[in-house]
Parts: sequence; structure tokens; C-alpha cells
Amino acid sequence: MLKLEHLVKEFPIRGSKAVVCAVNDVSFEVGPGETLGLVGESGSGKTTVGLCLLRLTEPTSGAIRFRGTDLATLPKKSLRALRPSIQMVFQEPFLSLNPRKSAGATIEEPLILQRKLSRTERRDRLLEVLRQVRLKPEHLNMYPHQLTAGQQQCVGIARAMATKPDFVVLDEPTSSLDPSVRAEIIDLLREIQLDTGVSYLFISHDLTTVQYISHRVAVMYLGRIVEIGTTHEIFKRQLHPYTRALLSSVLVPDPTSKLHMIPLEGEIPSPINLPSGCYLASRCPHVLPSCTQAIPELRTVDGSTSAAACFRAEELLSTSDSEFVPDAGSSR
Amino acid sequence: MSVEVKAADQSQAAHVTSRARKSVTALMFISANPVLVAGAVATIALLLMGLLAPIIAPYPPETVDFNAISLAPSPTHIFGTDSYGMDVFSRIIYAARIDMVVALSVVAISIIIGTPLGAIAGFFGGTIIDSVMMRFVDAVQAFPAFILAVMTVAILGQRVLDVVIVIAFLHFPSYLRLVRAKVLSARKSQYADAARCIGNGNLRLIFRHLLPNCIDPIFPQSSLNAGYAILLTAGLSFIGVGVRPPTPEWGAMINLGSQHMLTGEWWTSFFPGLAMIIAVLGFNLVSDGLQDLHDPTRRRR
Amino acid sequence: MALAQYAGRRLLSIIPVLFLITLITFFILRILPGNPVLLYVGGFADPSVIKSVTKLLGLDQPLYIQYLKYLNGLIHGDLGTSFYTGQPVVQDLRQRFPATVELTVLSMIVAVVFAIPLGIVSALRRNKPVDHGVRLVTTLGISMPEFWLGLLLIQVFFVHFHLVPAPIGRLDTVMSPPKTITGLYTIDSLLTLNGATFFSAVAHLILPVATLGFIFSAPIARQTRSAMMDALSSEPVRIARADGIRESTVILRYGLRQGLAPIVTIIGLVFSYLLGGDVLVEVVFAWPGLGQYAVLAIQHQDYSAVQGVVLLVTVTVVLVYLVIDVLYAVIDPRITYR
Amino acid sequence: MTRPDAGGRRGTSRPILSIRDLHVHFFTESGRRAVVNGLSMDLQYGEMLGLVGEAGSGKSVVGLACLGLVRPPGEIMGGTIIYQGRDLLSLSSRDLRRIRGSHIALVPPNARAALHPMMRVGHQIAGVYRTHAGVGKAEARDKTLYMLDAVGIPDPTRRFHAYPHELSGGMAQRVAIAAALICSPKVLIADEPTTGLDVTIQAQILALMNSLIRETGTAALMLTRDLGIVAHYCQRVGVLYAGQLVETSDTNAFFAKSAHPYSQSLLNSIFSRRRGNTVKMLGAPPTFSELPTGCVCKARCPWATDICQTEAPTWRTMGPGQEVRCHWARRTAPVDKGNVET
Repeated sequence: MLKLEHLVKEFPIRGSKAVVCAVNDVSFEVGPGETLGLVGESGSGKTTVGLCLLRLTEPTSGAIRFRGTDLATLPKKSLRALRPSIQMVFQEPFLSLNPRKSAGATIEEPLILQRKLSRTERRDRLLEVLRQVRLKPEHLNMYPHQLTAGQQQCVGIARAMATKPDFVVLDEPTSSLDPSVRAEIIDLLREIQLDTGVSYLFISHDLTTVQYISHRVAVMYLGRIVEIGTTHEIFKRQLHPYTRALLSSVLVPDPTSKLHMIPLEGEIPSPINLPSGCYLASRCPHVLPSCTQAIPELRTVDGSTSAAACFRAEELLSTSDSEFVPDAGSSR
Repeated sequence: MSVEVKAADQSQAAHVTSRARKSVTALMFISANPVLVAGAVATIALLLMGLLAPIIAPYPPETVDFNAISLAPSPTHIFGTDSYGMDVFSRIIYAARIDMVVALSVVAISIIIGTPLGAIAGFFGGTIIDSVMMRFVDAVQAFPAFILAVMTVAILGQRVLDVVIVIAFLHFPSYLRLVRAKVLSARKSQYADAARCIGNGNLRLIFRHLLPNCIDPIFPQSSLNAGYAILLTAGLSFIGVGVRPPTPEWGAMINLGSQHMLTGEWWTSFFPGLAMIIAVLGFNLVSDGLQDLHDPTRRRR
Repeated sequence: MALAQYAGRRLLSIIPVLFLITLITFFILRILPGNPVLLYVGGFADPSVIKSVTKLLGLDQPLYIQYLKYLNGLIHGDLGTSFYTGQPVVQDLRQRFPATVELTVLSMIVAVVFAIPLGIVSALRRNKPVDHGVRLVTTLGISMPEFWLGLLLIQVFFVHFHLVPAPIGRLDTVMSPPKTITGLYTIDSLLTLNGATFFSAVAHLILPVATLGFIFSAPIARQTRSAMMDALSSEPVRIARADGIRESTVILRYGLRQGLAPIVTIIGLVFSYLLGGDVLVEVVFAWPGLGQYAVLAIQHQDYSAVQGVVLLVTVTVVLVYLVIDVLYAVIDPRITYR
Repeated sequence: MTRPDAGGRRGTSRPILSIRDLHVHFFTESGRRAVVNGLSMDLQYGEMLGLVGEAGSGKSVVGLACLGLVRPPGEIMGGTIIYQGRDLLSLSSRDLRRIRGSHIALVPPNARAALHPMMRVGHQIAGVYRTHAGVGKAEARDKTLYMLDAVGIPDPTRRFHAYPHELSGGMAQRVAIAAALICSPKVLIADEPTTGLDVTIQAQILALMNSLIRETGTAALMLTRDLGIVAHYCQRVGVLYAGQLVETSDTNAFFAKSAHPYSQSLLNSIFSRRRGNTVKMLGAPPTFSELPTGCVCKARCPWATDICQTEAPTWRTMGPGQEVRCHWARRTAPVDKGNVET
């Protein structure tokens, strides 16, 4: 459905020749009806990947193949014709809505711009998508500030779903919501996927949510994917020390679970002067001298279905204590 | 569109009570925004005064009367007469026409020019389009405004229209800057990204999505500028390069009065100044009120 | 020393702005209707005289040549000769500029000294009687034409009560100015220990300074009030209070410090406006400063003089802006200039 | 309305902070809002109590009230907050100021925005210590360096002179914790202390905070939405809904057998416990200008019956260390109200 090949995004720094490499050689695929979870901490470049996918920011190099077309090099005009089939849901429900537009106007706009439907057809589609996100017709005339955060996000989802897209980027769609509302929005997104077969790229730093909604998971650190695999495998056995540390930090809402935090030393290196070897080397508990020499490639590891970018992935696999299974029951 | 129509149908039942509710809402609005209402009342009163000048004014504004030169305020000439025997009160009323028209047309013209330019500059912030506009605006604003006004009015002539054009030229940068600053941050907002995402082109994005969300600060600014425009017009006329006598204009009247001030003839310049203060104060209060209206931190018991 | 480098670069970037301004002024003046030569030699002069004077003044040459000549003079510090006073413009400005500086700087000091405490008190006593009072007076201040206030003060304090000397010039007419050191009469008379001159200079300053001080304290007080209110409702102030920091420290260190940037901005704006905009007050008080000079020059189509004034005022204004920008960096460590 | 000694009463232990019948209202443009409605609870010596609730439940206001920092448009309409035998709400502002920061301290959410942007962080921390301990500059500086080290900031002497914008979010949060703990307070109010931080940083900060207050025996009120934090660090939980405490419970009991329908719906939002739409009453709690009659939950509660409309439920003990304010807690919903869907 969608295939990313060696995507790179560099931001120039004003007043100097150096660049910040936000996304560094990222490749992955998302199949039809599939959800790929993209996790990482702030500064990992996961949001930039999403923005590049939609050309909301121009990728520096690499290809974005969507149904055979390369979005990365598509002229603006042809890109606009493809917009209806590839959409996005944003992080802040309130900020992502135009405060001067009613919910109805916001949801209808993509249909108007698509120029495919007549007025009555638009109206039918509007009511249909409204039902899909469990909003009521009276919400149509309300403005963003009159809606609760959850309802706002439902409007955001409805806007994205209005044109029946094949692929939707979900950029932290629930991270600013109360945990309670979050669960309902996630359920909603799952339902829509089952109904329509849409694919998701689910970008999040919230591992429990990712675990719940994703089929596969990619872990990013400083612009690179360090590990990618099925949700089940990633949460069961981690091949990369970073994934392991990340998962060990999750506070499972269960007082009987025990914390086994694997701390990483220090802070994330500056993305301006990236180290020459593995980016994790300065913080990694398993670091070897050779780790600072070369950047490990993302590779499959025998005995696991995941791929990881670590020289010692095999050793880690064999010592994997797989303590962290916070939510094995509901993993899909 | 059709959705809104339907909602209107649904709410028809509520219409019966809405009129009563409206008057209550109006009262609440006044009590919640006394500053805005006071300013609006003053402004509207002066506008009406200008509009109805022929009815209100007891004397014609430009008729010289050698029998009534420099009379102190009295029941027949409540604000006295000037050194040409013209009734100060009547002239003040007629002057409202010119000064208010200047103020409002300056605001209209400078907004019409400044706002779209600001939106474009903001949207293309950091590019050459933006830099060129900003350097130009910098130059206009670095220029000593009053001296520039005196110079240009002197060139263009001293018609009211010339004064309007000059002041509008001096004022449009303030709108450009305000709107530019807002658009500059709004273009990076999530709703802008969302709008692009669903297929909006640049023009539609700027004028349908960004601009409507970025024009709030121009309302208080426009009211403030209307006040400045009056002050500037009067200032130009005061030094004799603005509106030419005998056309009634507050600044020119103050100027005329000031020439006879040492003989104790205070009323010719005092009352026009008072009228001016009320006009400018009205606009400034409206500006304050509008600003408060949009200030979410303003809360009281 | 990044800041010094920045200031240096800013100074260089003034040059194109100044170039633009001389250009605009030059050509606006040249399209003025009327012929300054006629004003110079009188309307009934012999045509040959007119011709020779025109040639003498270089006005017979094409405009761009005139402009280039002007620029050339400018580079060598020559602003031309005033048709009206017959003196070199530089010399005229040297006489007039200190008068304006003395008036505006004193007015600014008065305005700031009154405005900032008023603004702070008003913000602290929000929606209390004090606040309403300050708001009323300051709104009145920004609504009042300064020339009218000046006239009113003259009427009351000179015409009626004779408390101040006649509002003409900087000194009593019988007095001769003190020896020029700084050009500021108050300071020069003090330096030369000339008491009578000093008091006369001060007496002449009272009304114009009061006028400008009042008018321009208004915007400063209003800005101070709103900046303080913003600062006082900020998160750091809330946290400082939660930490039990003393209220006086909270107000000054956490409140005023955070609100200082907009206050400095408005002071700079007001000051720069005053430099080119106290024209009206100078006219009212017959103050022999730049503003009055500019008006006379425009009325007499005195090209060089007008250009000189505009240039001087612009340079000063741009310098004031530069100082503001540097102050920003001093106030707020988050601002770095590269 | 509430029993004066209600809510989270535990055996014989003496609470360090005890809130009784607290009412806080906000007076806004759009009218009055009753934000805290007769809240009563106790914070015991040395415990960490998690106060959970959704946005708009009034958590932060409770935290501010404990510091005597409810300012207009908010106003305390009634109640007492007893700390060491004194009612904080009736103290003079001077006495209150002396308690704030020294006896009761706050860890704010998003410290980067909470620190003074133009002041070096060391001076900000030292300022707190100097104000309360009345010591000189040098001593305050030494103590600050010690605290910076204690909160795990590498190279304290250098960081002392840093400005907040030069610190990462996690670093700034550590600074805020240092400032809060420098006077060894008896009570710590932690208001969402780790929101917006990355998971790894969040875990480190919480572990650090927990170990520091354990050492000193400081009691803490943890205001949070995150049940994960509650599960791992809090001994007790208070559930806040529409400005009222609806359940207090030992953490284990809360997760094992919460009794209140609202608590159950909160727990049901945890993905691993998600089982269909059993109880669903989430989203911002209702707001009102006056406390309504009956139960505050009645509008959303699927169990609500006539008695909930008219009569406010009183505290009922459901088990050791678990009290709940619901007419129907631990009973099955009435049969005639079987349609649970909202």
C-alpha cells in the first residue's frame, strides 16, 4: 500500500552550514488494512516522518511510494489530486481545527475540494461519516470551542475519513486527551479500520496505546529506526537495547507488576553533531568499543521475526528475559 | 450549507423567547463591557452630530459676521465666536463631519491595503517577498511621521482627500505588521497543516483559513488609529498645512484661537480641543473595549 | 561579544535605509510645485537674476546630477546650504538639535518616572479605584492633542497666573545663551556657573516638558500596566508565590523583569516619535528646535534644510531602535543575536 | 452534606494535612462555576496519596488551595485545611507565605514554563532557601549545589548558572524538584509532575522524587491522570469527580476491586482491562454553578436511580481502607435500569 524508501529529512540551521538530520534513512512498508505503530521519544523524528509522508514538509531525499506513485517527487498539482486518499489526524484536537469553522464545515471541506460529489451526495456522506465517528447531527453547527476534547478529535477524524482515504497518518491523536477519552478514541479508530480497511501509521510515544492498536511496531531513535517487527514480537523480546530501555520505563497501571527499569545514561545527544557510530553508544549499557566505529544497519536476526539495528542483537535475543509483557492478553 | 438551514428550522421553536432574551443579553453586554459601550456611544454621538449638523447647528459654519467678532460665550453663542465672528459651537459641529470622515476613511483604506499585504508577507515569511515588504514598511516607519505628513500634504495640496491618503499611507504598516505576525505563527499551526492536507491551495489557505483567524488584533488597532488620524489631521491643520480655513476643522480652529490667546480669548481654541478629545477618547475606549473582549484573562466577579 | 558584532552589523544595515530615505525626501521635495528661487530672490526679480541664481544653486542641472552631488556632499559631511537662513544646514542643525534633545530627553525622563510606577500600581490594584483612575487619566492622555494641552497650560499658567515666563524660546529675550558646551542650556549654564541663565532655562522648560511629559507618560503607563498584568499572571509568578517568595520580590523580580521588554519597546517608540514629532509643541512654545525648523523649511521649500532634518531625525530614530534591540538581549537571555 | 470527618479516615493515625468540606468557586465571564464541592480528605504522614480525576475535575484547584493560592477569579467559599493544628485558610497572608515553599511545597507541571525565563536557575532555587531559612548568599549557594546534585543533575556548578531555556524538559523538572525540596517541606504537592516528558525521563523523575521524599518522610499529594503513576508510587488513591471525592481506597484494593461506578469506568480505560462498554461515564465531568441535589455523578452514571436524583450518597466503608460515596456501590445495578449504554 505504502512504501517508504530511504527517507531523509534535514533541516538547515539558520546562520550556519550545519543541518539537523531529523529523519535519517528510514524505510518501511504498510500493507492494506494494517496499522504500523511508530514509537520514539521527542526528537526521534517520528512526527517528521508523518509530515514528510503528506508533503507537509518537503523530504530531503528518498521515495514515498503510494500505489505505485512516488509522492516525494510528485508535482504539487498531481499531489492535490491524491490528497483525498491519504490523510492525517493531528495531535492537538483543538489546535488542528480552524476555530472559525463549524464542525460541519470542517468535515465537509475535503469533500468540496475533492469536487466529486454533488451537494446532496456531500450531505449524505457528511452524515455517514458523522455516524462513523459517533457524533450527532447537532454537533455539526458547533464550533471547536463548544466541543469537548474528545468530540474535537472525533471531528478531526471525521475530516480525515470524509474522502474515504486508503491511508491515514495518526500523529499522536490521543496524547493530549485524558486516559479515559483516549481509550474510546482508540476503539473508534479500530472500528473504522475494521469497517473500511484503511491503513494507519500510528505515531505515538505512548507504548500501551501502540501495543493496543498496532499490528506492527517500528521504534525510532534520533531519526533512525532501531527496531521493527510485529507488535507481539517487539513487546515480547526486544532485540535493541533502546527498545528494551523504552519498554522498561512504562508504568503499567497495575500495582502487582514490578518495575525493572533499565536506565539509559545521560541525555539524548544533540541531533546537530551526531556521533559517528551507533547513536546510542554513549548511553548504552551493552556498549562495545566497536559500537562507536560504524553505524549498525537495520537487519533481521535469526530466531526472531523482528529486525534491529544493533551489533549485539543476537546476544540480546538469547539473554532476553522478556519481563515486559504488560498487555500480552490483548495484543493482536 | 444545507446543514445550517436545517438547524435553523430546528431552532425555530426557540425563537419565541429569543426576543426577550436578546434585551437581557444586551443589558448584560453593557454591564460586562462598560468601556466599549461608553466609547461606542461617544463615537456614534459625534458621527450623528456631524450627520445632523445642519439641524443642530444654530449658525451657518462659514459665514463671517463683523458684528459678532470675538464674543465670549453667552446664551446666543454658547461657545462664543471667533475673530471672524463665526459661531464656535456651530463650527465644532460641522467640523465633526470632516474629522470623523477623515478618521473612518483612513482606517478603511489602510486596512484594505495593510491586511492582505500582511497576510501575504506572513505566509511567505522569510522569503524575498516578505523581506521586500518589511524593508519598505521599515522605511515608512523610520521616517519622522509628522514631517513626512507635512511634506506630502504640502505637495499634494490641502484637500481633505490628500490628508486622508497621507495618513492612510502612514497607518497601513501597523496593520501589515499585526496581520503578518499573526499569520507567521498561524501558518505553522496544526489547522493550517490540516487544511493543506485536505487539498487547499496557498490562496485558499491564506484567505479562507488563516486570515479569518488573524484579523482580531486589527479591530482594536483600527479604533486606535482612527483616534490618531484625528490627532494628526488636527495637527496638520494647526500648523496650517492641513484642511484650509474657513472649512470648519478642529485643529484649524484651535490654531485660529491660539493667535488671539494672549488677549484672553480662550474659548476659540478651548472648545474645539474638547470636542476633539471626546472624539479621540471615544475611539480609544472602543479600542480598549475590543481588546478586553478578546482577552481571556479578563475575568471578574 | 556577539552582541557588539550584532550592533556593528545593524549600524551598517542603516546605510541602505538612509539611502532610501534621502532618495524619497529628495524626490518628493523636487516635485513640490513652486520654485524656491523665487522665494529666494523675490517674485519680481529680473529673469536673468533668477537664471543666474538658479545656476548658482545648481538647480538647472538634471535631477539625478543634483542628487549625486547631494550624496557626494553628504559623504563629506556637507548637507548643503539653507536657502532660507543662508547658513550651512549642518550649522543650523547643530544649533537646533540640542534644543530638541533638551526638551525631549527631559520630557521622556518625566514621563518614565511617573508612568512606570503608575502602571505597576494600576496592575497590582486591578479593577480597584486606583486602577480606574489611572486608566481614565492615561486614556485621556493618549486622546489629547499635545498642542491643545500646551495652549491650555499657557493660558492658565502664563496668561492667567503669570507663574512662568512668556512661552517664547528657551530663555528670556534679554538673556544671551550660555557658552556652548553641550548646547543644552540647563547643563551649559550650570557648567559655567551662571545661575540666572539656569533658572531662566528651567522656567522656560517647565510648560513644554509638562505638556510632553503628560502626553507621553500615558502610553508608557498603559503598556506598563498591561505588561505587568501579563507578567503577574504568568506561571513563574504563580510558582514564585507557591515557593513563598516575598511579594515585593515577586512583583519586581518576577513581575517587572518579565514585563520589561514591552515597556522598553514603548519607551523607545515614544522617544523616537518625540524626536520627529514634537513639532507641534515646538510651534506652540516657539521653541527653536528641529521641528520648528522643519516646518519653516518645508514652507519655504528649503530643500537642503528639509533633507537635513529628515536625515538627522531618521538616524537618531534608527539608533534608538538599535539601542532597544540591544537592551532586549540584555533583559532576556533567551534572545541571542547572531 | 458531608460528614465533617469523612473521606479517607484511617484508623488512629494523625494526618499531616486535613481538608474538610472545601468549596471553591470560580467567577468567570460566563458565570459562576462550582469547582470544588465539599471536598474532605486527609493526607497522612509520609504517604503518597494519588488524587486522580479527569481534566476539569478540580485536582489542580485542590492543590492550589493547600498552598493558599486560590486567587481571583477563584474564591474559597468555605471549609478548612488544617496543617499542624492551624487552618491554612484563616492564616494571614504573611504567615501563609512563610509556610509556602518551606512547609508545603509545589512541584509544578511543565517546569520549563514555570521557571523564571530570565533568571539563572541556581538563583531561583537559592532564592527560595534564602527566603525561608534566612541564610546568607554563600550558604544558600552551597545548599543549592547540594540539592542540584541530589536531584541528579550532572555538573551542578555549571548548571547553577544556566537559564531555564538551556535545560531539557527533564532537567528543568529536576530543578523544580530541587526548588520544592530545598527547605525540606513536610508536604509536597505534585501537580502532574511528569506530563509532557518522555517515558524514560518520566520514569526516572518519578523514581527520583519517590526516593527523595521517602528519605525525608515527606508526605505527598500526587495530582495526576495517569493510573500507572498511581499504581507504582501511591499508597492510597482518591478519585475526584466534579469537585467531589467519590472514592478513597488503598491502591491495591482500588485496582483489584474498585467500588464506585466512576472508578470502574476509569479503570476500564486501561487497555489491558478493557472489556466492552460495561460502565462508561467518561469525558470532562459536568460543570455547574451550584452543587446539585443528589449525587454529583447522577447525570452520567448508568446506575443512577431516583434516590441518586434526590439524595447525596454518604461515605460507606467497602472494605479495609476503602470508602466510597455511592448508593449502589458493590451492588448490581437495579434491574429496571438495565440499559447501561449512555
